[in-house]
Amino acid sequence: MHLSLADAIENFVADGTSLALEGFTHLIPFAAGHEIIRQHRRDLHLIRMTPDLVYDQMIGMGCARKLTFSWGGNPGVGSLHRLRDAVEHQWPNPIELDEHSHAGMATAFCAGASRLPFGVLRGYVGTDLPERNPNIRQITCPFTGEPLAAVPAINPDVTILHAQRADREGNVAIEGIIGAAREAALAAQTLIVTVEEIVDELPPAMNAIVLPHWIVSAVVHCPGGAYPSYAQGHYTRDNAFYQRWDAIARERDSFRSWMEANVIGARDHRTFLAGLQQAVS
Amino acid sequence: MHLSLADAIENFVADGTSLALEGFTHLIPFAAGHEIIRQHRRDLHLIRMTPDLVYDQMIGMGCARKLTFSWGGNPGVGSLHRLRDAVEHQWPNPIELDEHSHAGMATAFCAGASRLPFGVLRGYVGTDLPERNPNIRQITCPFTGEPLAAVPAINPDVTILHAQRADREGNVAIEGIIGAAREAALAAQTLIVTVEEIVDELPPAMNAIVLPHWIVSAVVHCPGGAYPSYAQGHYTRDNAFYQRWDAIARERDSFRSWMEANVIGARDHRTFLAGLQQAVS
Amino acid sequence: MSDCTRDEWMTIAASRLLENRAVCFVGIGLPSAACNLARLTHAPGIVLIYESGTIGTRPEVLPLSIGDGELAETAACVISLPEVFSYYLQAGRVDVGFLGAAQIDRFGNLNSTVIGSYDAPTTRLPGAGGAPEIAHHAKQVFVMAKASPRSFVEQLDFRTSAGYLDGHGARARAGASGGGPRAVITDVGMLAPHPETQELQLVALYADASVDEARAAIGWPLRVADHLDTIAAPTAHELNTLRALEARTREAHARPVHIPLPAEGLP
Amino acid sequence: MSDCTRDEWMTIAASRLLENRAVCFVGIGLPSAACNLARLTHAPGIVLIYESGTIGTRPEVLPLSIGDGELAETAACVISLPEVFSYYLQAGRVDVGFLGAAQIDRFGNLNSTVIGSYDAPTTRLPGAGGAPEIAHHAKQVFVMAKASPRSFVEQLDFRTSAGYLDGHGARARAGASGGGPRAVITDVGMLAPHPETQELQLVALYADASVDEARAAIGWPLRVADHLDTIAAPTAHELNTLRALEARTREAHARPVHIPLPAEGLP
Repeated sequence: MHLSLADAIENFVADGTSLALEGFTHLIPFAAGHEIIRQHRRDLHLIRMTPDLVYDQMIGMGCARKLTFSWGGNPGVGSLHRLRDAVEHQWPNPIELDEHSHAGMATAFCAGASRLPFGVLRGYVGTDLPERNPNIRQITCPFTGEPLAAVPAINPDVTILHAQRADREGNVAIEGIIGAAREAALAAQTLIVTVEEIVDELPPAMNAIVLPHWIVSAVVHCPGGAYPSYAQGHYTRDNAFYQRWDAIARERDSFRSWMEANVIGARDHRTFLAGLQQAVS
Repeated sequence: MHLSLADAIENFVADGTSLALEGFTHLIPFAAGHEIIRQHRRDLHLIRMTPDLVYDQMIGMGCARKLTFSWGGNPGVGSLHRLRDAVEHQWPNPIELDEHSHAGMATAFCAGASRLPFGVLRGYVGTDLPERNPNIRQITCPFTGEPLAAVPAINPDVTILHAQRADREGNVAIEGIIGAAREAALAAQTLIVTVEEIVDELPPAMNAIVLPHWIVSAVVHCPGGAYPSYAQGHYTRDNAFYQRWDAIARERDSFRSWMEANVIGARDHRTFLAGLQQAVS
Repeated sequence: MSDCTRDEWMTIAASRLLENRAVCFVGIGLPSAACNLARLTHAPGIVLIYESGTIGTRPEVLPLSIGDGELAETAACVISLPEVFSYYLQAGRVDVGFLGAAQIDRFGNLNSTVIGSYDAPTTRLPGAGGAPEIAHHAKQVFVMAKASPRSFVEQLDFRTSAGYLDGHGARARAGASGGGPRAVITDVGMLAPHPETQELQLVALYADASVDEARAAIGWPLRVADHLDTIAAPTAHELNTLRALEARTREAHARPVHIPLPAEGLP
Repeated sequence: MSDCTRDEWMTIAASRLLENRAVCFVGIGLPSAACNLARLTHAPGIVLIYESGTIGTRPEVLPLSIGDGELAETAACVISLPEVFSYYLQAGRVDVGFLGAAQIDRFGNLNSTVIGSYDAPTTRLPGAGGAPEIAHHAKQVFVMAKASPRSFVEQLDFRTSAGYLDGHGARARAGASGGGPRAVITDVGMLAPHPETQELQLVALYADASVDEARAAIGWPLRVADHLDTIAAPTAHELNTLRALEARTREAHARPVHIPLPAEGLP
């Protein structure tokens, strides 16, 4: 159950895996993404509502064959240049897109968590997306005859989350903005969670968000594992880093050399963070 | 927004209303049910997964025309004798049944909260319920061709909940077993919440269950309003009362005279509780 | 331990079927006692889910209802009922479901809806509750019921939840995902499906019971398995643990409950 | 207050459209500034929802992203994204949705997906996000965008979300439940749909702008409403409140962030 990050990726993430790193702005599992890059995984089917910097890095480093997503930008800043380069110029390789709206993708994750083959929404009216994505279809209400949109369930081979806490049994507690993380977790075949802290006892939970230990395949103690995203109660989002990323990722050369120096060149996440801290001071 | 219980029922619950009093074992709004009996409402379409004693009392007192439900017993004790008498002998009046499984009814509440016309589940396989309820139909997955069950959304005219706390703005906080209360609340046209306490500020909420004030039509300060059900953190379930109810409700006469003496004869919920306490001591 | 009751022996026999770390969807009554006994004896890692949304509960005393506060207070987490049914049960995350019923037929189909006709029943029962989907999705189902010809019947008055339907693979052909009733624990012995016909047959007897006693209690011509087991007598540890649990429960339920009378001046 | 920028004036003009107690689904950037300005001036009871699931937030400073911690800490509650989209937006509980886009056409349809063809775009934009369903379900939609012939176009390269489709009631016939774009706030003035054709026309100008300036910035032959309003200049209170909010925001975002380096010995 409790593994090192390197072992968790080694054991559970193979080339070709369909893989969701979830967390909506908050608790994005950057450390896990970096370890996947270090371990040189290829042909991944990446799934994430908002690809964010972590998928920009993985796509730019050639890990991805396909992307299921609903909004691919640098939040509050602008483009994801590596995603754009892959779509516009097939660099470093072509990438297949399975493109949704947030509502459609949330519905697909819910269907996945419920192990239903599809989900239903009032959505995609008057948009061109269904023309471009055969995964968006129509269904008729058997009671009212009304047409509605249907999307197929998303069931990743592996979902990776970052969370604040796990206990020694592997129960995982998440606090703050959750996005579709619960549904992505419960929809997956295998669930890996990196956490800020391993504690003897989780805080009293009543209706808090807890993933019970028996749905978790691996827990990885990985403090700082969501940086430059954030972990509510532990550290804040490094908005300045998100802004700096725009310049780093704009050109292939600057991107590659930053990744080589900071991610590939660091043996683990602690070294990655130490390197950034040194650069700042 | 803040009303007395008598005014809330007077203003929002008319004869013929479709009405859900939700709360799964926990936080059952007994005080509201009693006030509806006192105000002599008729022809209600009662909706509740587990009718419990509160609907046994309302049905026995002739308030109901129809019942949508999924399990109609006295939990851990046995039958609801008044419900049985209505179904088996049409006393005090015939009652129409719209009968589901828990999974089906939960799905219908979710569809209602989402304002979808229907919900989908893998359910009702090999059971006789669909033969008896035209509200259970089949739908075909537009991706896999697989047949699944469909149920129409439940959207009550009025939902009534009991909760631990509301603030002065009308935000409502619920802690503990929640059942389908959130979905029943969000599916309704009008939402009334009786609460144990009105507070200046709700406890810190992050991911707790909070119904924002702008979806709440009325808040009623009604301490003890869930008794003999319970309010986590305030008082426990009176299991002995549930056991005693079996004898009280078994015969029409003993039922009527208990209701006359304790519910009709009490001008409000406080008087009802005071009467019970006097009887005990 | 020959002084135990059949109810106790039944509960203990059922508890032994539960493996450590099994995820169990628990019903009130005998199943709740059996599951908690397993947790307090050989299966400390068992995960108990009550349909009220309490996941991983460890109650000190047995709950009277499926949603007693005790269940919420001792749970790893409390989730909504739609989540329990969609994200846990329907998602195939439940290893063992427990069911009871007013009637059961030879293929383990259950009736908890009506005796008599649906429209004019002689006895209206509580109804389906979680049963149809527990029967459908749990990897295996255990049924606990006292045997009598009135409850173990040739023909159900209403089929509330599916066992093996008409047997011979009918259940799988109907698309049910779980494995169906693997054991029916009664007070005369244990029944289990025949590997091919899926008809329930007698597979084990309490040490002090006989095949004739079992046959008299079952409303269809009961077949006996080629190999008939004996259900071992309760150990002292099992029986003491169960009795202590039930004593704690009786004491807790007898404790007078405070009527939450508001202070004067409040509504 | 003639020393204000057009960005400020735009934000203030948009904030004035928001009624007290309106439930707003807020996007990042200008809409977030406009909504929070409204909350801090004439609409203290406004309810702000960000799609990250933060309901009823009251941030001290403007968030950079849609999910900054500030939003969660000041929210009435934080719910999951599926709940936001199903139980709130799709359920018709949102009064006002704000949208921006790379391209808008004369019927208020929006493109935020690609410039060029979908399969071989010259510019790949971020995509739909919440826009299609905000455009569909919000009772009314406000669009904020700087006007230029490159963004206010005759023909969208891709239709990401529906305005009035081809106008003349096409939107309602397609089954969209919300009311569509009621106002487009630009830096040259405000556009609104013609009551019958639903074509966007110029309805108001900033005091220092002209119809010619507006026409030059719009890529289709812009019609002017029969009655052309003037957008009142910012009051001192509006401008001071907005500038103080933005100053607080700049200061907060400039504050160096602590890199969460674990202690030696931790992983």
